[in-house]
Amino acid sequence: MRFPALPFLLLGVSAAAFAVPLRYAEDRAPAIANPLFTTTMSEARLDELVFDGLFTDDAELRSTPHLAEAGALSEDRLSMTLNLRQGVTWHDGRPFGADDVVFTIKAMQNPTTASTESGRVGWIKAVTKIDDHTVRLDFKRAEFAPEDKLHFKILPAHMFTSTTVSRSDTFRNRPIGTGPFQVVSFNDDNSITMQRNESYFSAVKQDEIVMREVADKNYQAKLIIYQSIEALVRVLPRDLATLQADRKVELYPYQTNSWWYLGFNNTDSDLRDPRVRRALQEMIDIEALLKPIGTGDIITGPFVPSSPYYNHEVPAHAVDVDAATELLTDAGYFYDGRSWTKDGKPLTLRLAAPETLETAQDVVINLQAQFRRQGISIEPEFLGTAEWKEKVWRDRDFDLILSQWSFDRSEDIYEQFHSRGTRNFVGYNDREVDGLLDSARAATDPQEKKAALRTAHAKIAEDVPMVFLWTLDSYSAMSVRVKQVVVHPFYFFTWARDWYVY
Amino acid sequence: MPLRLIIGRIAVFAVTLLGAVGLVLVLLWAAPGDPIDLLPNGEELRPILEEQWQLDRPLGARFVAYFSHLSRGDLGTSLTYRPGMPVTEVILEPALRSTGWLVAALGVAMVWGTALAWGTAGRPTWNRTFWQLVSIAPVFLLAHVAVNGINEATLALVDSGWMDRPRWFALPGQPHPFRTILAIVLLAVGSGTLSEVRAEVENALVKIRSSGYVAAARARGERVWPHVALNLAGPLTTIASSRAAFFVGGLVILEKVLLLNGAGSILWQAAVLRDYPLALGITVIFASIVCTARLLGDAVRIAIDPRLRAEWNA
Amino acid sequence: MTTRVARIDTRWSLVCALVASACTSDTSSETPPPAGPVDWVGTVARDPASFASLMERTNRDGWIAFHGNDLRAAETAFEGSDPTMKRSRARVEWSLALLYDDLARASDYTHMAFLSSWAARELPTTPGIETVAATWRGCGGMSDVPDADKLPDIFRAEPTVEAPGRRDRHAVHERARAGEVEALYAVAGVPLVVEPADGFERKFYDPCVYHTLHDAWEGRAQATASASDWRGVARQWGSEAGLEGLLFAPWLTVGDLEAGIANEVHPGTLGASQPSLVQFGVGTDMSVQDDVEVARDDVRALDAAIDLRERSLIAEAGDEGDALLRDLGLHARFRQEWIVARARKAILEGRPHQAMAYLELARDVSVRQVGPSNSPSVLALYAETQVRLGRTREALDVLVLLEQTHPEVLAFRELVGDLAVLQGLDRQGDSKEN
Amino acid sequence: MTAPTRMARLGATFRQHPIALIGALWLAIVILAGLVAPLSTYDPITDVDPSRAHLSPGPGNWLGTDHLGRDVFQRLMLACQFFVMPGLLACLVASIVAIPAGAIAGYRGGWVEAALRWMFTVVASVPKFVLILLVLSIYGDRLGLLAVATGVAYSPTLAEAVFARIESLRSADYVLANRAYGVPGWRILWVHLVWAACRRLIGRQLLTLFGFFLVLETTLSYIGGFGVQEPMPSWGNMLVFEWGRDVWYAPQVLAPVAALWFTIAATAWLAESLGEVADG
Repeated sequence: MRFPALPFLLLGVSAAAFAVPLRYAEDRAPAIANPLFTTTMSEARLDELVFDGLFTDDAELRSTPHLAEAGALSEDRLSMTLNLRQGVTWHDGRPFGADDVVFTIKAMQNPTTASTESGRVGWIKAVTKIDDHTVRLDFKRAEFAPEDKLHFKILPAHMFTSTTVSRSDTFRNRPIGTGPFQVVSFNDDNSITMQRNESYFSAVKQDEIVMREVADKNYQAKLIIYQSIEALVRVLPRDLATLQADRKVELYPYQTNSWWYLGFNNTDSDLRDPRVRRALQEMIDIEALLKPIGTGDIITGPFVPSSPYYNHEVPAHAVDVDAATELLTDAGYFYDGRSWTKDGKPLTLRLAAPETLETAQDVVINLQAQFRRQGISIEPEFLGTAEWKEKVWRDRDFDLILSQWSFDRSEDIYEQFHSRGTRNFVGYNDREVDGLLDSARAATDPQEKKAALRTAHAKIAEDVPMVFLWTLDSYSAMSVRVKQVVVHPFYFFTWARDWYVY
Repeated sequence: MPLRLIIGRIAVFAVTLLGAVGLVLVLLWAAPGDPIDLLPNGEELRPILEEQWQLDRPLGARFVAYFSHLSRGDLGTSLTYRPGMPVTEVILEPALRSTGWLVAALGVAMVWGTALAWGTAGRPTWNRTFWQLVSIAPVFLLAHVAVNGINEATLALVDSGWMDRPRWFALPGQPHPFRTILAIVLLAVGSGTLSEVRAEVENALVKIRSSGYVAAARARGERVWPHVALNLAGPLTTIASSRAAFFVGGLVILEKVLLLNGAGSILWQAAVLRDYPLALGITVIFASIVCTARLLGDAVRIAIDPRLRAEWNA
Repeated sequence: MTTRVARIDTRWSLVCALVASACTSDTSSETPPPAGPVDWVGTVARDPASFASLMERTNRDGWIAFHGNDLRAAETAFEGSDPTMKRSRARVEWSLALLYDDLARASDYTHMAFLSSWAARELPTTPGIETVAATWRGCGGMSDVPDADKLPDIFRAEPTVEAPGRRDRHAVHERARAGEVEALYAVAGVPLVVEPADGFERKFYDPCVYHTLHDAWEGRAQATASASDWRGVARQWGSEAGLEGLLFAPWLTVGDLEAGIANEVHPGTLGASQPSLVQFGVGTDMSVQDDVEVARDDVRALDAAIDLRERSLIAEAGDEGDALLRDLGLHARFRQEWIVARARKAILEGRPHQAMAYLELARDVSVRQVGPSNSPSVLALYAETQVRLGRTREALDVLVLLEQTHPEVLAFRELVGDLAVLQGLDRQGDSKEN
Repeated sequence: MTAPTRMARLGATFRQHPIALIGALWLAIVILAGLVAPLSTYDPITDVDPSRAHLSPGPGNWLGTDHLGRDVFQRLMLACQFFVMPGLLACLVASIVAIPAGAIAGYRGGWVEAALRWMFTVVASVPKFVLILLVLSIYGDRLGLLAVATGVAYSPTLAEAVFARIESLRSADYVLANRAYGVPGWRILWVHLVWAACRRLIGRQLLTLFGFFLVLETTLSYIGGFGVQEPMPSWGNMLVFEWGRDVWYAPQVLAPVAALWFTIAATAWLAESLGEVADG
């Protein structure tokens, strides 16, 4: 049924009033706008504006129909028939249909594409198109509420030749989605201009959104106070007090359950030996690392302290040089007065850190000093986003990595620590933890899942596949001129269609 | 009008440009390891590169192949900066912008230098030492001090309520004509340019003012400055054309520091990402700018200088 | 030499004039707010002596603790039978009662949500859960839960197996209700039922801790004020009380207190619609739309007026008053107390989005625990609105902060944790880098 | 009156230009610091101590410490080694390449001059900074390579200067006289022409090259990606590191700016003073 023209007319008139663009600042511009290869939070936020999922979160964070109008779960809960919304078009005007859903799921599952999001469709056995607006999904296991798992973004099939999509496909800079905003241009000064999608199936108030990369961190707080930008996604810890005192800016919690870690390459380097890893952990003074960069909590495992899965019994470790010396000597290293050497070769470790991680440089310099004093030399290397995806995600070409993981409210560490996890860069492989993670995923009793993951926390902390560092306080700042702002705890822009700058 | 001299000049231009491109290609050919290994996604791009650069064929053949492409205006495709996009499409518009800024900066340097020199020709004054001290600073240091000085001053003014926030606030973040003008002025002043231009103009002025025909003009009671200005044009063009190469170097730095989207900042990105076709393309364009500046310099000098024109007509 | 010094002086005075004119120029354009009835912020600023005398008459450490939101320490400090001391102690006991009333309401809502979604997932019931449900029903937990009738039948029956600890836990509750609260605080963090399951242990916590604590503290407040209901307690801070009835309170003046006593239904919303705020540009009646922007406009209007008033008060007050105004952050404290009252009213009238908007602006995020700029009620109410809005996991971020100074919150935090896990059982987690 | 000794002539230069004296002294200090630096016990990598962050200048650290607790004065002195030694290498490379080429082109003339000058113009037509950036990108980012590349990129300027001077003196009478006496060509060229006439000119050019290399190294380190990377100190990366973490007038922030500005000014003054005496 054609959408009545009248509301659009009214909307058009009222939209004129909000011609002011909503300029939001990121620390670093997203490199790839292709949901198949989304790896960073800034890319996830951009996808939220430009693409849609079959289901999405409503104001009370419950799954609600979006591109799929209704989902009928079969009797044996092993398959589901989805009726897709009618009259939806892509940004280039082409109609949205079942082919797009089928293409997206197949592309994510295609091993040669090696999509970083393949983990999110691992539970779908098969996807078949019934007709232009109906799709049937078959599951590997009985699913209680599959719509909770159908929030991944749908791509336009007509923009790709096959389900084998290359990472450097030009789609990365000219994304076509069905979302509330369409990308107008990837500008040269690392900013991205987005206009409202006029044919979106629900009202979009804001006319234009611009993503700016804030190059100058020193003035980041002042920029939003003086309205050079309307929104700052991640406020630097040192600017929290300034922004809170200002009446023209309001702060919203945006923790995203993120924690920093120093990952060891557990497979093919000196760090294969757990004694060496444990020795390195004993050498690091985490408080001294955290002090220059901000306020936060030191952690002992793969969860943030507020998480129900955090095991508070695991003791935070203190610097213990003697233990480190003993461990390294056991592992066959010899200290020659200046550095630890093994069969003549001094222990030198290559540390990869992402350029995009704010204040990573301070931590790396600090860490390098601590290790150098203990006789281990570190060669740091700051990698751009594209290089990071190659070296760390694909080739695992590093000894140490310093990075930060952010989790949504499920805090699902399966991908990071299960031997079959797609994000297990460090190459951690422990049968017992695999069992715990599998039982946590299959758990039907919340306390069972809590107990399993708390045990996993303790076991992982003991194996030291990585040194768990800290979680920082993280808030986003919004100018008072942006109205109706409700921030999604992970994807930030889920309800951005209701926001408008006045 | 003897065609010989004009063709001579154009021949020199062409041969020099040819030499520059050859130099750059030799650089790539003589690289110890295989440059493709240095690329992060080297394996993936090897087929494209093999075909495009004929890496396996000898230098001469590669030279001819690159030149045949160049003559057709095809500089190859970008590898890592904008993968798959033809180089010409990536750099055409930014190169025009950069050339515009370059010419503007040259103009500012010439006018400012002449103005400073005009007043104090020959006499050592504090003014000269001051400008020498300011101008001596390298371009990036001037930009660092200027940008942060302006930001801090604006911040103080806006904080104290004397003025409200200018649109360009927080250089270099927000794009605004003011940021471009600042870059042009810094390029005209920095790395000793302004004081050197002033020194050269002063030497020329001293020579002209003490020359015979100016004394004669003064004797006839005519106004002196038209003569001086006319005679100054020759040396000015020499100074300008000799400085072009130096300005391009400064421009690359300023575009990177002040986030201007010209060919210079793309060259820097291409160098960091090891996007060789793009870097080569931009280098060729910059070399042609320098050679054109030199050609124009010669042409203008010949046209203005009566003696040379006479020799030309003979 | 003198000429140079003279010149410096003239220049300095010129700068002063410029600065002064720059300051006053923008205030003179708006008329200074009318000097309304005497409010406690104005009183302390204009007449620091009254503040000092209150300190001597009662107990300085008590007020310092009360300002720092360390309510238990303040309550013990204000011991004694002097009327002013008793009125001060009643203030503290009142705040404690309100805090545990918030926690009780939040805990009840969470229990209802937990038991409903447990049943919705057709999970087998265990003796532990049945004990918790029965205990919860026992202490009137379902009274303030709106859709209490929809509690699944499986949780209406008495537990088949009698949990061992339940009986002596009941005794502790009785003693606490009689006034001896220490025992209950000690046992609040101990699980009510620990039930072994295959490979792990189920722990369920006492659902009635906060109800009892609320009753205990309300009883004490009424005993101290020798009144029979909350209005009686509040009335004694009215005209016959001095500064102790108003200091650090959500109501600005005695008039506002009396208006609140007359109009408000719940003690926690005293001050939400106080008349003297009209001059601040904030209406007395709250909007009925559950809309975030409305709440924010309210707070922004108050902020604008507070900034204006702070400047004029600083100009008026002497050095000592000025120091008190700034060091104790009196305006900020009043702002927070008032927003808490409004947020509580929004929750009670079923407008969680509005409440969340209020509370987001009440919190001081640069301080990471309860203190002068973060009252425990702000964090408790914020957690409650998060749970009501389905942001169960995010509520834990706030409860962890509250628990640093209030260990008894552990029971509620574990319950919210269980609910978050239960709601997320079917979800597939997403994780991204930095 | 006997010909004034070389020291006397040098004294005259400095009396005429007092600033040049200051410049020379400062340059001497910087070069000394650069040469001595590798021997110093200060290890920039292990000097991090966050508990001593933001100390104001005091006995322990003359210019205070940055926000990671590293001593700013020590790092400032250590940074000299990253442009002094490579700078001198660049001067050496430029001298080896440019002086013979310029001299021979100037002296021999004919097709040799045309060929050599064509090469100078070709290299000069690719802007120095662009050429160096390309070399770093293709061959890898090492300081030694940067020095050699700078030397080669700068040689056309030096060669052109030497060529112009020698070509103008090619037919001077004392040269013809020497030739008439049967003095061998190479001796005339090297002793009479290059050493006698051009040594001050070459000195001035090499000083300018040294200043150019300092600018180049600090620019690359300032922008990052190439040049000296943290935690090794360079006047360029020290500028960026502390900016914004301290008030702009703090010594930790201003020290690298002042050091860089003054050193470049020193090279310029010295070069200028050398120039005037010879040409005057």
